[in-house]
Amino acid sequence: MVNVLFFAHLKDVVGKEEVSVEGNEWNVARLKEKIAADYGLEGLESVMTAVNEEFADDETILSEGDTIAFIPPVSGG
Amino acid sequence: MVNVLFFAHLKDVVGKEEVSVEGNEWNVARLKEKIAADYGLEGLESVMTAVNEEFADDETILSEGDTIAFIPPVSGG
Amino acid sequence: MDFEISKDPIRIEDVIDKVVAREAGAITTFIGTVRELTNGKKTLFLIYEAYEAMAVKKLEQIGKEIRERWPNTHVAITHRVGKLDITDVAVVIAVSTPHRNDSYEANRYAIERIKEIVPIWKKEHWEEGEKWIGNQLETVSYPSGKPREEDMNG
Amino acid sequence: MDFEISKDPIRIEDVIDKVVAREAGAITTFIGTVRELTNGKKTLFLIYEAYEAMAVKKLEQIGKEIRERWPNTHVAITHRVGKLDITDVAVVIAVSTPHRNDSYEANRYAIERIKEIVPIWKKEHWEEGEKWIGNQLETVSYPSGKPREEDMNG
Repeated sequence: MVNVLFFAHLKDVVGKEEVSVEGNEWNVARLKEKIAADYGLEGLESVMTAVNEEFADDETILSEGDTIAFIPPVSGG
Repeated sequence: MVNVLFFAHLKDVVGKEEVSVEGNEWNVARLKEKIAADYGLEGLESVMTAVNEEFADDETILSEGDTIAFIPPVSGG
Repeated sequence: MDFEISKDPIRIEDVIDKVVAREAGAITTFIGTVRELTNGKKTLFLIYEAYEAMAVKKLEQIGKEIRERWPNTHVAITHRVGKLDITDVAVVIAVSTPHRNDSYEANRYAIERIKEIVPIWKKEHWEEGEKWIGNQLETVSYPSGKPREEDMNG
Repeated sequence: MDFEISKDPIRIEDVIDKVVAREAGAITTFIGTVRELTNGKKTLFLIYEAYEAMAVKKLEQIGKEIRERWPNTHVAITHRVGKLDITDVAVVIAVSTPHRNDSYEANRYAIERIKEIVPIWKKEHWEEGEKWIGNQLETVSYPSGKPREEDMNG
């Protein structure tokens, strides 16, 4: 299992901050497809991803216990 | 009579902050020559001058009661 | 703790104090405040949200990038989260350097980088509604799902 | 009193408070501090002296120049005089603008202008002696006894 975090509008759409899902040995792209389908999230392919608090690309392979965060375009400052 | 103010190294050389001298209807250049001679000030021709708190050039004519300040290169900030 | 996410109002002097140094001749600060009008629309208040653990790491990374580019530099950044009213302080960036030009440049670099790589989001509330605001730099989205290498490493 | 010469230590937040505005999204501050080393020489302390009445007028002029160049800008400047030790604050410039780029640029303009036209001088004290410091911009002296027109009017 891996932990998935949602922020900003993604959190509003999903209605949760965090979910625990299957994903061990998947790549990020596959996880995105699964999450998009499960929660009706659109445009997830253009959202950045962090794995264990570092930016990661779609080919990154996930491991048991990883924390994956979807990072919509940021607007701090 | 006009009032003449000295700052920074000029004040140290002259030993005074302010003097009252003849100068009514003189121009700034003439006042500079006089002050340079009286106090042994060198390089006064390259020092800026303010008349009544505004920068003035060597041709500016002085009037009774004016305040003239010699402004060495500034170093605030 | 030179790089912080704060739920409480930011004390500007506390951030500045972190960068005071005997070799510094210049300190610049950038203070981001909540502006009332954006494109003629009246903001009532903002909500800032952060992915806190990662945001602190990314602020630290920006500090490291700055110290590499501009020698003898000290950097401290605090970003606020939660509800902010008009004129409230959202972020304070303090940079000290021996000479002033570097201080302005390094400070500006910091705010641009925050808007690129630090996972913090704001939701604007107007009288008619609310909306999460996207990347204010209006750069293109990242097709690979990841910022470009130069965005990440400066 | 947005433009001041102060004999007492400057409270940075007091200067910043003067430029807080509902239309401002960005406040930049420049804080000039006394640096220990200049060209390898160790400064013990500085004395700042001002032609106070004229210095305030010239600071006001700089504020006016900035508001003409950068619309919707607020500016406040306080310069310290007297004896200052290492890390003490000599000057605080605060500028608020709707957008951040203007805030950095207007702030930088202010410090450059201070070093050109504001009658304030510093005397450096080292272990071996003391000296009034000339124009740090190292511009040529003004042969006419007056700054060029563009220096005076921005």
